Amino acid sequence: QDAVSACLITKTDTNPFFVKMKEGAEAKAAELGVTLKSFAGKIDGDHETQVAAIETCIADGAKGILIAASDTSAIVQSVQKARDAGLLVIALDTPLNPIDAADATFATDNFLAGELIGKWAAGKLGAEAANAKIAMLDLAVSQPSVDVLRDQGFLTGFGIDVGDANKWGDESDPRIVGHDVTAGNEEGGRKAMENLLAKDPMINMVYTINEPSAAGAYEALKSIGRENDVTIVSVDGGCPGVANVKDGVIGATSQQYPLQMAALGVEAIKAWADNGAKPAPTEGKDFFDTGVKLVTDQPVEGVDSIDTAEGESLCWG
Amino acid sequence: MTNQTEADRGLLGQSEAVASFEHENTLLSRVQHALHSNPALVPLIVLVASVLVFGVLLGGKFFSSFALTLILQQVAIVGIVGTAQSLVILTAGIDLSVGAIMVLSSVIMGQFTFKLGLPPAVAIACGLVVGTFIGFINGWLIARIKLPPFIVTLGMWQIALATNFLYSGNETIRAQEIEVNAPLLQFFGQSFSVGGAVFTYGVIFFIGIVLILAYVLRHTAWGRHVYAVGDDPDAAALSGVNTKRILISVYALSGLICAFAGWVLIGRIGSVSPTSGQSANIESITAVVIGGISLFGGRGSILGMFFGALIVGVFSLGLRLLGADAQWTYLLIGALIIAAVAVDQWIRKVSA
Amino acid sequence: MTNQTEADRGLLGQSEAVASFEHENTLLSRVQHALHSNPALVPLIVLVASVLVFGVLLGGKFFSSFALTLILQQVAIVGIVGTAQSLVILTAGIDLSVGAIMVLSSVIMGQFTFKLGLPPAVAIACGLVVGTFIGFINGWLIARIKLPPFIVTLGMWQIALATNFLYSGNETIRAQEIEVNAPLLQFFGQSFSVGGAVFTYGVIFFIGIVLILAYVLRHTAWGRHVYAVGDDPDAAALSGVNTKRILISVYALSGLICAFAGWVLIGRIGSVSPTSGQSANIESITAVVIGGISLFGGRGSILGMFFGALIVGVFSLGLRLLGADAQWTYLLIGALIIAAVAVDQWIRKVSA
Amino acid sequence: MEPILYARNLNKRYGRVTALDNCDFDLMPGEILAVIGDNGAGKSSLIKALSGAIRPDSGDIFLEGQRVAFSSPIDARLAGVETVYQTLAMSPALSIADNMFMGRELRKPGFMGKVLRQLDRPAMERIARKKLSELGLMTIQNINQAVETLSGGQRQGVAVARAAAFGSKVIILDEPTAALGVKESRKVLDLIQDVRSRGIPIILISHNMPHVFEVANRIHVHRLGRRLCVIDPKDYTMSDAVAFMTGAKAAPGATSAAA
Amino acid sequence: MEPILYARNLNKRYGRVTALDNCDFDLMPGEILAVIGDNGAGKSSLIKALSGAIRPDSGDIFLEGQRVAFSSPIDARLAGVETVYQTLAMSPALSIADNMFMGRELRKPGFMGKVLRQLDRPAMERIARKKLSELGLMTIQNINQAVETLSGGQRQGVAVARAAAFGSKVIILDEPTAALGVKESRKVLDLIQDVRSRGIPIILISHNMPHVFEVANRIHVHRLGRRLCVIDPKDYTMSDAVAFMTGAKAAPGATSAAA
Ligand SMILES: Nc1ncnc2c1ncn2[C@@H]1O[C@H](COP(=O)(O)OP(=O)(O)OP(=O)(O)O)[C@@H](O)[C@H]1O
Ligand SMILES: Nc1ncnc2c1ncn2[C@@H]1O[C@H](COP(=O)(O)OP(=O)(O)OP(=O)(O)O)[C@@H](O)[C@H]1O
Ligand SMILES: O[C@@H]1[C@H](O)[C@H](O)CO[C@H]1O
Ligand SMILES: [Mg+2]
Ligand SMILES: [Mg+2]
Repeated sequence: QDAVSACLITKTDTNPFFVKMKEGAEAKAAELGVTLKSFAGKIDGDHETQVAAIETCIADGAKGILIAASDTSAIVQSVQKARDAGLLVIALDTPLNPIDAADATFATDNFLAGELIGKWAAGKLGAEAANAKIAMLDLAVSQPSVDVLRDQGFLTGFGIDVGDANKWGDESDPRIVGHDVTAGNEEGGRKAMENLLAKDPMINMVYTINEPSAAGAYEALKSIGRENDVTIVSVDGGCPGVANVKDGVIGATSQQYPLQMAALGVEAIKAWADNGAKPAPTEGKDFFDTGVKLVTDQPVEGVDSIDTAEGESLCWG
Repeated sequence: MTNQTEADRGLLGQSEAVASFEHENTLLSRVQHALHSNPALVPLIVLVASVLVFGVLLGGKFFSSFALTLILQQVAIVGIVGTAQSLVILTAGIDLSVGAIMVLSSVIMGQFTFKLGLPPAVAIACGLVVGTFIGFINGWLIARIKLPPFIVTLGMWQIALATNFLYSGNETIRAQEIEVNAPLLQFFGQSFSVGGAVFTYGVIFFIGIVLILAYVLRHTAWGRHVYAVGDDPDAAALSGVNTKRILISVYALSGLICAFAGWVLIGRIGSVSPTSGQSANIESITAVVIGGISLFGGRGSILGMFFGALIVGVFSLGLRLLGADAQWTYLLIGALIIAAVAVDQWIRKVSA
Repeated sequence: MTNQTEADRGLLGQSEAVASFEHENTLLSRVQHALHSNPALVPLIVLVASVLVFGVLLGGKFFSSFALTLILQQVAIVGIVGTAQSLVILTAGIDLSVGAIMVLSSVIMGQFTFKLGLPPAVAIACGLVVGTFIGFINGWLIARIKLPPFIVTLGMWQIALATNFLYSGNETIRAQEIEVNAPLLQFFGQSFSVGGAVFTYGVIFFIGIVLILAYVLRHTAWGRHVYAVGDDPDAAALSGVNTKRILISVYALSGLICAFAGWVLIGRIGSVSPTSGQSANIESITAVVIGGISLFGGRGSILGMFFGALIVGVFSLGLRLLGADAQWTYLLIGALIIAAVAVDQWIRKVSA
Repeated sequence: MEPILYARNLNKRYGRVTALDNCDFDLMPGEILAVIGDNGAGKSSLIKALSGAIRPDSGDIFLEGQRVAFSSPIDARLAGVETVYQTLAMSPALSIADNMFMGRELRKPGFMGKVLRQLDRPAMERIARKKLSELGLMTIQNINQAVETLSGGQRQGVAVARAAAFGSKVIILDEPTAALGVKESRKVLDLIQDVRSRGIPIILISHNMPHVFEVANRIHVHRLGRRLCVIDPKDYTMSDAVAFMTGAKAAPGATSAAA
Repeated sequence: MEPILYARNLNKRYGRVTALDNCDFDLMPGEILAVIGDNGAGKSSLIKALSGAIRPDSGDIFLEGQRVAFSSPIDARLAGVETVYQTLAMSPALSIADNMFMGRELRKPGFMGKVLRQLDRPAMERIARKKLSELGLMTIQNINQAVETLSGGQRQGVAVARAAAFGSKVIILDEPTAALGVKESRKVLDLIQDVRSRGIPIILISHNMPHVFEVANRIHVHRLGRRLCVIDPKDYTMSDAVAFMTGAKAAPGATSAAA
């Protein structure tokens, strides 16, 4: 019998999140004797490269595809082609739209991830939350779905009306000083933070799309000596991010589990190739929730969290 | 009679024969001549060589009609945009806004159909008009206000892309919906097969536009003027070319072609997605340059760009099938782009 | 005696006076002359005008020393890379690999310190050497193999970036760690303040390199040769310029400057992050073109690039402060870039 | 008789350099008017202003009694004024035939030409070859050669052939024989007289006094950006003309002899 | 006497065009050798091969008895061979002074020059102005003008001044007076004789027979890519020379008179 071959298609392979996802998949594939080929877009949002990757996998005779889609709706047709060709398609990290376009989904609930840090932030400020000055450091002007879900989740958790939940930037709450985009890296995080500080130097709460942009925002605050007056919250739970929580750079972060997503995905493809079994979703949800945990050393009443020691034992990169 | 004519008296009885030298007519010299008169031959040779190399490495997996026609499908969009880019680069310009025009046009086609409820044909026409109009603005700023093409199209890129995001609300229109309500939008995604080889209408459009533009550039006055403007704009203007009109028409046509690419894009990805096409500018320029068109204008052929786009397509698919992971693929494609052009240069040199 | 000399007899007793015309020495004509002899003045005017406009619109918020020095900090990296880009573009080339060289060098500085355990100073030196070496390869391919700069640096961009990701394993080195173990890496992030205005060493480096290169380009033979190569490479070669050596030295120097930019980058973002600098190429080219350097080579000044970079910085911050949201800012910057160059063009025209 | 083309008080400055300084100009119907003057005197600037290639800062130009303001050489061409510029104005990468017919290409007859707008290459090549042979430029081995591969003189020959083939009202030649050989120069002089005999007036800028005195009906002497005087070649010797032009002798009837 | 510079059997083809066809060449010490020939005969190709600007496909070149193979004009310049090309080879956007000193700039004395490598602009401008005045190019109003803003003749004057100022063994001039006025041409001819009297031999390509016969010691007649014959201007008339060059008369002692 031929070795089972599988494909992993991520949004990019420059984001440590996907790098770790790939490492998890490779480790599991080696363990199960599956041949894994991985593909990635050039930048977040690079949809055509993902389409080409799916076509390549079909041409290559793969048994299944694991995909973190850049455009969750647009990819559906290509996914359908793959499924028609007999491949098992599993969405990782980002559910497709509609979610049942994939055979299964192993993902973090990104809205929930945002909501957790939002609740924590509100709890941390206490009564002062009513006068908070919030900077929102988002990903990109194209507003990919993770970007919107985490941002709107945070605001919801904080107790701010989000307006249209499908986009950020249409809120009217005066506590929001502004939104700026970071490209998800340190450089962008610093510049966005500086821009918002120039607008209002008294910002005291900073939401960031991910931990690299949080680190950049911190540098901007540090350069004007306000790093101790401002709380930064973020999402991801990578090891440098958790270390930053421990060092007080980030107040709290929502941790997700990409290695687990990947490992589960590879197992599912192996099972499908061996006996045609499809994985089942989590009870009561339409996807398999790989879970999200809030990591902080300053727990807040009413919000479940783990400390950085535990966060470090679970972190991914 | 002046003394000048003293010298001129020597002219009486001069020979009226045209200069002629013996020409060796060897195979080599004929090959050399062919390479000189058809600049697109060199990228074609590089293309064939790379197909052969990957064929040997990958065997039937690569040499299947499925894989080979897949390459055509995968390069069709960049290739169509590349024809627009070629026109612009032949005038010594550059168009960074091609990808943004493409995606904005496709979003307009989709949103006008689904949000405004226009008949798909009308919505498509609107998309084409908008694309042409943006191109026209580019051309007008470049030709009339004499702004550098790089800056104008850089600015337009940002403007069109932001407009696209703002207008679409970052929403994708799903393939299923389009299929049911406005299949015309997916027209270029339809395909037919000839003995296992699958051709989409998008691919046919790509090949068609390459052939049409190759004809127009070579065999019409407009085409010669495009070359003249790129070659030396002052000389072109002095020798009677309406350089402004040519520039404006080139950019407007580029916009129109990009709008068509937007329509083809809907066919390829099924849906209307505002995040597509972000790297179309750099990829189309790459195809143009690998195809041997000079970035300084006036030299090269659109057929060369066609082969250039295919070379990149062959490398990408071949490397992916070989199982190189994404970063290694980028690294190798980087090296191969340089190598392809080096081979091109070398062939030209030995054949000079 | 030939007849030619019949005409020449008319030369006896000719006037030996040099041509002279009356010159009105009005203020206008002096301004015009100043604009002609200092091409960098025009972007300076645009810069001052935009600072004034935003100052009027925003008042103290913008005219604070905080905001104004912030702009310098925000443009320092693009500006440093822009000096490298200026050199290359003056030779009629282009360097798409600047951002990749910058980030790869910074990663090498970081990883050599933390993974290989080298002393930071040595690691930094290694980073600078690698940057220079990549630039040298670019220059060698362009000058010796005669490949187009666009293709060489496009390929090198992909190669350097992929190497960066592969080598670093996409791992960030955290600011806190660097601060404790290798503060030298963050050297350029340190700052001092002069009456409320905060200057980082990175900003000082930026201003310093601009001034040094302005001197070198204007007052040394090497600088004149850079212009000559960009102006007309054939003429330069025929008139005794070693064009190959100039090209190779320009690209190598560009690599070195980008490596320094990588060091400055560590200072700015605190950490060593392999995902930085992805848009440095397009942003640096933008600064160069807005600063009035011709993409066709041979014309423009590095001071112009300096003002060009600041113009973009002023617009970005100014618009954000005016409350434009992220997407609108993006759109407006596109429009303003075009407008800035249009104003530039207009000033040149009325002053011609 | 009215001049067919005349200009009054043309001025053109480039930064601190004055190229035209209140310059007047007259061309009579059917004449060959030579324009002579030192290097940098402003001769090329004058004919560029006349042919729409530059816009004078001030001054008026009249063609057949009508005031004209050509905004480009195309306008001038459409009005029948054909010019060979000193820089030749050719597209280096394009072929000889392409250059000769630039802006007035011939199209195939019938469907191919009218609908598909196809160029009639064979016809254009035939005509180009004929015009060049008339000039004796027989060392051109290949009519499809790119202009950049021609020798200096061959290039100039192509430019002159183009102007002579298409000019209808006025033909302006800026140093048309500068790079030409003895044989080719002779052909151009013959051609000039041939064109004049068809009734088309010619403006000839040249530094070659024997040529000028051989063909010109009148000589416009240009000095320091303006017309110093106009002389009849039958009344003055070459030596006189050069003396006026260089300021060695006072010009006859010059209103204000410049330094 | 040995020739100072000679070449044997030079060949150069461009695609289907033959520019040099087994061409021989000899330049004697201290002489002015004129090279004449039709447009496209291959004169410029010949001197480009001699000065390192193109590499011949085959054939040998000897300077002072040594075989040389210049791989670039810089090599030739270093060996003392200075050339004014027909295309002039100037950087249009740079100033007159920059162009004259391109590749051999003067540096300030002392620290500024040695360490900071600063150019001595005042000195270069002074010398440039002096050289141009010697040529009588006094209509140049501003020594810092970009070369592209000069008139055709002014540009040529700058190129000639450059070669004359720096040539030490051989000076090659490809049609140095083509665009020059009467006055300026005279100055260049004077300059050529002046240089020769300093013992430096000169190769002069020109279509102007009176000039050639005035200054040349020997005349190399070039036809169809090769040397047809070498004549002494005292033994033949201009009319003879032109007749040889154009093929109207058989050349004296020509080994194989081409068609
Ligand atoms: N574009 C320009 N910018 C600046 N100065 C210029 C420009 N064009 C011409 N000039 C100057 O104008 C003056 C006249 O130039 P023009 O070319 O008209 O002279 P000309 O009489 O044709 O000379 P020649 O016989 O050498 O061709 C010269 O001093 C020249 O330097
Ligand atoms: N780069 C080139 N490519 C192709 N053909 C060329 C090239 N350079 C010159 N030729 C051809 O070589 C031949 C000789 O040219 P060359 O310039 O040497 O002539 P020339 O004797 O200097 O003529 P002129 O008196 O007009 O300057 C011509 O037929 C020309 O078309
Ligand atoms: O969930 C992932 C990661 O968290 C990353 O930081 C951004 O892209 C998202 O899809
Ligand atoms: Mg002139
Ligand atoms: Mg020549």
